[in-house]
Amino acid sequence: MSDLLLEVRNLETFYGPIMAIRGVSLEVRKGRVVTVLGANGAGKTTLLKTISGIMDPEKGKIIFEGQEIQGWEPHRVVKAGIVHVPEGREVFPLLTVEENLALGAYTRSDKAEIARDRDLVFNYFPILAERRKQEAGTLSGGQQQMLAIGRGLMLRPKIMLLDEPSLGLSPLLTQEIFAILKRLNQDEGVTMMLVEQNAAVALDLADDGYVMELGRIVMSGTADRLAASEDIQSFYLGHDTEGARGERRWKRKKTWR
Amino acid sequence: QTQGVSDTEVVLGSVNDLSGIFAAVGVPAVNGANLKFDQVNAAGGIHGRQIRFVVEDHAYQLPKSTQAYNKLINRDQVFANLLSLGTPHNLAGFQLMDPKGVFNINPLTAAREMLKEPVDNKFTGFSSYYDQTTAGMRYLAKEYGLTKVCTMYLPTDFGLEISNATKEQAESLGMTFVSETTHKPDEQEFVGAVQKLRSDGCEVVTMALGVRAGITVVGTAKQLGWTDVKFLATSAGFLEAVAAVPGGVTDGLYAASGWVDLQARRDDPAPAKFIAEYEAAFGQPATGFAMLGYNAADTVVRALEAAGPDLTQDSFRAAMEGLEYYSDLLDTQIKYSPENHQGANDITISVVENGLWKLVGRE
Amino acid sequence: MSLLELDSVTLKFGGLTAVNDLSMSVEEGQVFALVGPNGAGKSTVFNLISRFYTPVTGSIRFDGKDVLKMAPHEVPNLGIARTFQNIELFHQATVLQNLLVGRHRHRKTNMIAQMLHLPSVRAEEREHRHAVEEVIDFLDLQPYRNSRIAGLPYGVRKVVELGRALASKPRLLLLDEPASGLSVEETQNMRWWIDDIRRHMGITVLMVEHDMGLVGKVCDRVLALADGAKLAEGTPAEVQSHPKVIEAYLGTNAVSKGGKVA
Amino acid sequence: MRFHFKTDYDQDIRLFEDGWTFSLYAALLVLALALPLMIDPFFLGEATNVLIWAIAGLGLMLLTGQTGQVSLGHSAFMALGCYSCVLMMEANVPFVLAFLLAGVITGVVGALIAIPALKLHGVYLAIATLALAILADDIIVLLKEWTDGVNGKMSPPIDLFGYEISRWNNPIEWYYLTLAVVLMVTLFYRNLLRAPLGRAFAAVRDSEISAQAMGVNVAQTKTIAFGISCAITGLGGALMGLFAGAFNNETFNFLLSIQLLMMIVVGGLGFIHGAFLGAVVIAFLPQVLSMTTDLFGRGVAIPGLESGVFGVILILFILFEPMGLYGRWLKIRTFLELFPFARKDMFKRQKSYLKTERLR
Amino acid sequence: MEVLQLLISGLANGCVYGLIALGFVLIYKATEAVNFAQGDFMMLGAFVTLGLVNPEYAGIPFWLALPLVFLIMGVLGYLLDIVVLRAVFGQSQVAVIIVTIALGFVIRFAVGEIWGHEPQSLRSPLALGDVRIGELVLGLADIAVIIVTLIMTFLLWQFFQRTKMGLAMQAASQNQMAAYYMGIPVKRIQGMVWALAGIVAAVAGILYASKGALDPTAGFIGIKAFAAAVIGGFGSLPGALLGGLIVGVIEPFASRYLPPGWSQIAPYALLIAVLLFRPHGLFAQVRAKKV
Ligand SMILES: Nc1ncnc2c1ncn2[C@@H]1O[C@H](COP(=O)(O)OP(=O)(O)OP(=O)(O)O)[C@@H](O)[C@H]1O
Ligand SMILES: Nc1ncnc2c1ncn2[C@@H]1O[C@H](COP(=O)(O)OP(=O)(O)OP(=O)(O)O)[C@@H](O)[C@H]1O
Ligand SMILES: [Mg+2]
Ligand SMILES: [Mg+2]
Repeated sequence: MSDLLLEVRNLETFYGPIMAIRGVSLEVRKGRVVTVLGANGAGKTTLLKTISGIMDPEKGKIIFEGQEIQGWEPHRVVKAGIVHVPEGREVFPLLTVEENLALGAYTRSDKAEIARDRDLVFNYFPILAERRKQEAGTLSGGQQQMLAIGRGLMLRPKIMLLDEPSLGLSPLLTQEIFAILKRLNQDEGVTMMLVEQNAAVALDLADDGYVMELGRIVMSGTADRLAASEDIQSFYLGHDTEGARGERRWKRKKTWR
Repeated sequence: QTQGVSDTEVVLGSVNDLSGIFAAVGVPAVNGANLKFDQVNAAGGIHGRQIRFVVEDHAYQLPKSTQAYNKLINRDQVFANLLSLGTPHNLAGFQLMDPKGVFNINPLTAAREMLKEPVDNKFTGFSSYYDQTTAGMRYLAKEYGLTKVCTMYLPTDFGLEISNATKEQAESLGMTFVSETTHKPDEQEFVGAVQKLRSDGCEVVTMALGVRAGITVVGTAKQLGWTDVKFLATSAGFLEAVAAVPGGVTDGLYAASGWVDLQARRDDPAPAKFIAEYEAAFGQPATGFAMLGYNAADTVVRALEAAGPDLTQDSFRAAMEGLEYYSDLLDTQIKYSPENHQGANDITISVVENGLWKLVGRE
Repeated sequence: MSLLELDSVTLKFGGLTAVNDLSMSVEEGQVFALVGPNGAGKSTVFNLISRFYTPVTGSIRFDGKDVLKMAPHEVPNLGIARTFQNIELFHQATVLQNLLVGRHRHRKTNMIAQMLHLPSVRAEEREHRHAVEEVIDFLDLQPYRNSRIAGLPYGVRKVVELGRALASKPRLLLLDEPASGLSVEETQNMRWWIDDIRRHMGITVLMVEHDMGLVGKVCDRVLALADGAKLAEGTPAEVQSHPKVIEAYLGTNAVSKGGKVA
Repeated sequence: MRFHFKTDYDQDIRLFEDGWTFSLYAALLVLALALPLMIDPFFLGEATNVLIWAIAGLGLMLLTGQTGQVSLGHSAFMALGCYSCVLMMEANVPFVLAFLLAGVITGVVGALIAIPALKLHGVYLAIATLALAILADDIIVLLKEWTDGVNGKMSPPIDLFGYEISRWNNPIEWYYLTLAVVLMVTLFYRNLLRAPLGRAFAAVRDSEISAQAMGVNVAQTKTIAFGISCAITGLGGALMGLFAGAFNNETFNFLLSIQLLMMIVVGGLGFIHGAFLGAVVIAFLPQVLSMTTDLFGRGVAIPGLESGVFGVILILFILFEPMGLYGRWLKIRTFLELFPFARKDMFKRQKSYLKTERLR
Repeated sequence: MEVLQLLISGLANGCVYGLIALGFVLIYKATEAVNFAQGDFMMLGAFVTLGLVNPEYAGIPFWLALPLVFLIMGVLGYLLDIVVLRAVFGQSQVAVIIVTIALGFVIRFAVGEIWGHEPQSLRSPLALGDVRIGELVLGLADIAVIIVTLIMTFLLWQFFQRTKMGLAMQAASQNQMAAYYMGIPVKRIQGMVWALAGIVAAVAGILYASKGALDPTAGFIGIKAFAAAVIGGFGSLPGALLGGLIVGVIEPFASRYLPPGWSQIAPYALLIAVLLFRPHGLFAQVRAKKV
């Protein structure tokens, strides 16, 4: 497969003695959007952090454009074209909005292009333009999330790893964000790996999907297939909240365990 | 069995500052002593005994020094300590040494308490800071008829000795005490202090400062054009490096001390020999304190020899108290007696001229 | 008398009016939601109640007492506990220790007794522990009891924060986006928890939440905020169908984790 | 490997987790009690010195390890404890009373100083307290009526209920006296940690904002922490001065504060054990170094060698294990407990990252 | 006139503090670490210069030696980062504090070994000669200190304010992880800033040594420079300069007008007073956290 952009093979990552990723393998093809679903503590964040070099894997390979990148310093990974929009915003709190965005373009040097991209971000999120001189640490939670996403866009990546981009965003903005992601994917061909608790929107946007549980991949397939699965419907889409589970408080057993 | 003495060995100790603010004093002194002991040991020792010289570093900190004394006296079982540095440090050490009768010889402090009771086991090498300062003031008063005296000092035991001498002796010398300033070891700016002393009309300024600070003070006074004043240092500031500051910055600085400067006599035979030996052994130029260290070791060696093969505390004391000789290295007469445990009583007055200390008076 | 009353409260950051002449009241036993676009001033309202900020004008009363007269650390003593939007736990401590800090306002012994570990201290410790274990059971936190916060996933931390607030047995619970970062399943749990907190524990809840599915299910009353001012107030259904709210906040195609909303 | 099946809340509240731990510490105590029988007076003096350092270190540990405030001014409080204790003893206050009062006085003064210092964080607090330590030196000189300034004081012999204890005549009694103080302080420390106040300390360390939101009076908690910390350190200072035999303004130089901080970090920040392990290193290392140089024959005394080597060793300690000796020990213990299931690189540090501390 | 003389001398004095403080702030601004060895760095820089310039050692002409000194100190700073500080990357700041304090010990020892413990004088062209304006006197070195400090502060300030690298350094200090996410080579940048701090220390050392004698304990003035940096608001470059000037000016005035015993207290008393009213210094870099 020539259009394979990112491949993870048998990855294992530890926090000291705790094994958080237990042999994960997955593939992301060029131009596709892949979503990773999973409950709390399944290891989604750890997986993304390992790919972007923030954490060191103990075993396994990460292959990006034919190159093995596991264990690289994170800045090299970024240079190679992988950008990670982290969970929990992680903006530079004492720098202004503008400076935060400027840092997004740290690896680039084409001034005109950078300015164009910054205007694009301001166009997506007008509130950021309004607050361009405000220290990022004093923005509201949602505003910081917009800044984190905007900053990621400024890097002009080949692939974006998005960890819960809709976290703390209003319903309106969530829709807008996903519309933007869709546009980026379709018009600019940016590949994406998306971790999202809002599975409905995520599956709507994604082409392929993986489901993680306790550090392992337990299910994979095209987004449509996953969306049709009964387990996914009841655990990630909540379709049976009103129906099957209804006012029942106990949970149905997951069949993939 | 005498502590620290065996048939083949006699153990001597020193609690010194090898890394603290007085390392510039302690290090050469220890080196000098080592030089002498090495020579003696190489020549077969004294009465068949090799000298083992154990040096502990207290970095000028009191708790460390008690720790060091504890080690030397209770573990290494030294016979005597020599060249131990620092007044309070020595005083604390007396508590351990006195009960055991361990000797304290030529401590590197010119404080008068070094001969406090019980005086049996204590010997000092040269005049106290107090006497040096007094002598220096007397010289300047007599020579130039100066009367207004001031002092600059660090608030340490050393500083206090000198400032007390200045204050207490001024009147008896026909002078008046006018003003004082105090300083910290890390101070580097003295314009304010110099201005103050100048406006108070000081004619003689006694100094009890760190070496670096002393140089800066004299330089600052020159820079500000204050020339009608004499600065007076003691043996603590009586260093070649002070005289050798380029540009004649320290020209005209006086120092009262217990010996005659080494470099100024570097062509005389005894100093020349010492300078050569020291540089060969340590690769560094010999200094006045190296000479003091060597001399102290020499004193001890002479006493050990005189005490004879049967070395006990009593025989050693008797030997020390009978010691009398002229030290051509120091250019001073050294004489101990049962009544006098201070070896050299000479006080020399020197002044910096052309980068060297020149001897101008002697008491 | 309402449990919590804000009366024409205004707060400015430099030139920016974060809360603009806002009045609202929360009745005892209600679950009250504050919604609104990002940057509307919702968290700021919470921070005002916690006394981290002092309003330029207006008054805040809790159970008739003037909150503005209190220092920040005295507010919990009134019976107000809160969680934070971005999670502010004691990250070097374990879950158990975090929850025990929640009991701080119920301490009875003094420093000397604690140093000597008098029997009264031990009795008190048992009592705290008992209360905390109840919370742990309620929130299913048993597996994490002795884990350090630093090693917990985001979702669990959210629950621990709720637990810490609950451990203090408050009368009013302020929840800043309790369901953000939670999966559908966990959001459902959150719904039941909030229900129980209100029904069985008798605690009034004021929460900020963007998941309109959750808001619709657990809240009695919703206030929509925009630019620091009140946009609409009423039942969830009323607010959700308010045209201005749809325009500024919900959008036309609102989705919640549990599926489509409108 | 031991498993803990807990059936009672008291199991978490008790001093010792289980019988095994209890017997371990009991054995340690017996060893400590029997120590004078086993070693000569010189080493016993060194052991006493270690314990004194440990007391002072426990004081700073409470502040830095538990509450997260870095103080470089604790030498000033050691001085205060020492001078006040000795002055009271000279005024014929019985030793036990003078000693305890010295702790109380230091604690109260510490708490008073803490009130303005509370607004400071991190570097600012460290430097302000460092200034305090430097000032203490000058203040002792200025108060020479009481302190005898630079000449310093000789420590009076300790009169314990009519029984005289002097450092050189009865080192064994001195050792037991110090051991008793150590046990008392350690017990108080442990008790605090398992009580609401100890948790409040940790809360203030980790997040002032949410501590406040839980009803912790941050200012008061910090004041108390500072006060208790100073009191303990003051006791350590009193013992250090009495033990040294003589002390003056330079005894409690600011370098002492720095050594104290190094000690608790090398030992393991935040652990009681850390204070003891650190004390062993700080008090013994110089001795070990000077003994090793003695071993290699006298040779030429290398000036400053000791502090130079000391610096290198400290650096190696930190590089080898930033969590301190106790942190390392915990890992070794876990490894042994899990044996043979432990993985070799189980304790390989996962990459870690810092965030700014400029946000409060 | 006297007052004016005190003021001007104090300013020159303060600039030395300012220069060392600049080194502190530089490292803090880019890594949030506090380098307790900066004073000893300065002392080392001065001795390296002395070793190259003085006739009893290498005897290289002063102006030729300068670039060499900067190179040596820069490389030393960089090596230090690679060998020592990277091993504690991401660890608590206290670890860095201890490491740098210990490093100070080592530097003092090494310098004492190489150049001895006695005070020496640098043969610097700046050391000789005074400038007189009316009754006012200033050493050449004083003037050089003032000019160089102003230029350095301005350049560094501009560097952090205007350049991409400066911005990246600030970012790296605020959130190392996020800086990596932006593709900033955080560790390499920290190495560069340590190298830069080495060079700044060398400049400070040369100027310090031109003003007077030098010995291995000279690094202790780092403590006063620390006070200066804190007064200015640790982390602010203009603040470091201002703090240095304040401490520098207060000293001569205190020793001129305060009674003996009290004058030396002045800088530290001033520090405590400033912190009482502005807990985070004059140009505070600390913010309340928004929750
Ligand atoms: N710093 C850490 N130390 C130890 N264990 C950790 C650490 N961080 C995470 N873990 C463990 O790793 C596992 C995976 O965590 P991760 O944060 O990747 O989950 P997640 O899928 O992103 O969850 P969430 O949806 O809540 O964000 C969890 O079980 C957690 O306990
Ligand atoms: N300390 C501050 N300084 C300046 N502006 C601030 C500060 N705190 C908040 N703001 C501004 O006040 C406004 C309200 O912020 P707030 O955090 O209350 O929003 P919010 O409603 O909670 O939004 P979100 O849903 O995104 O969390 C925002 O525009 C924010 O940028
Ligand atoms: Mg996650
Ligand atoms: Mg908010």
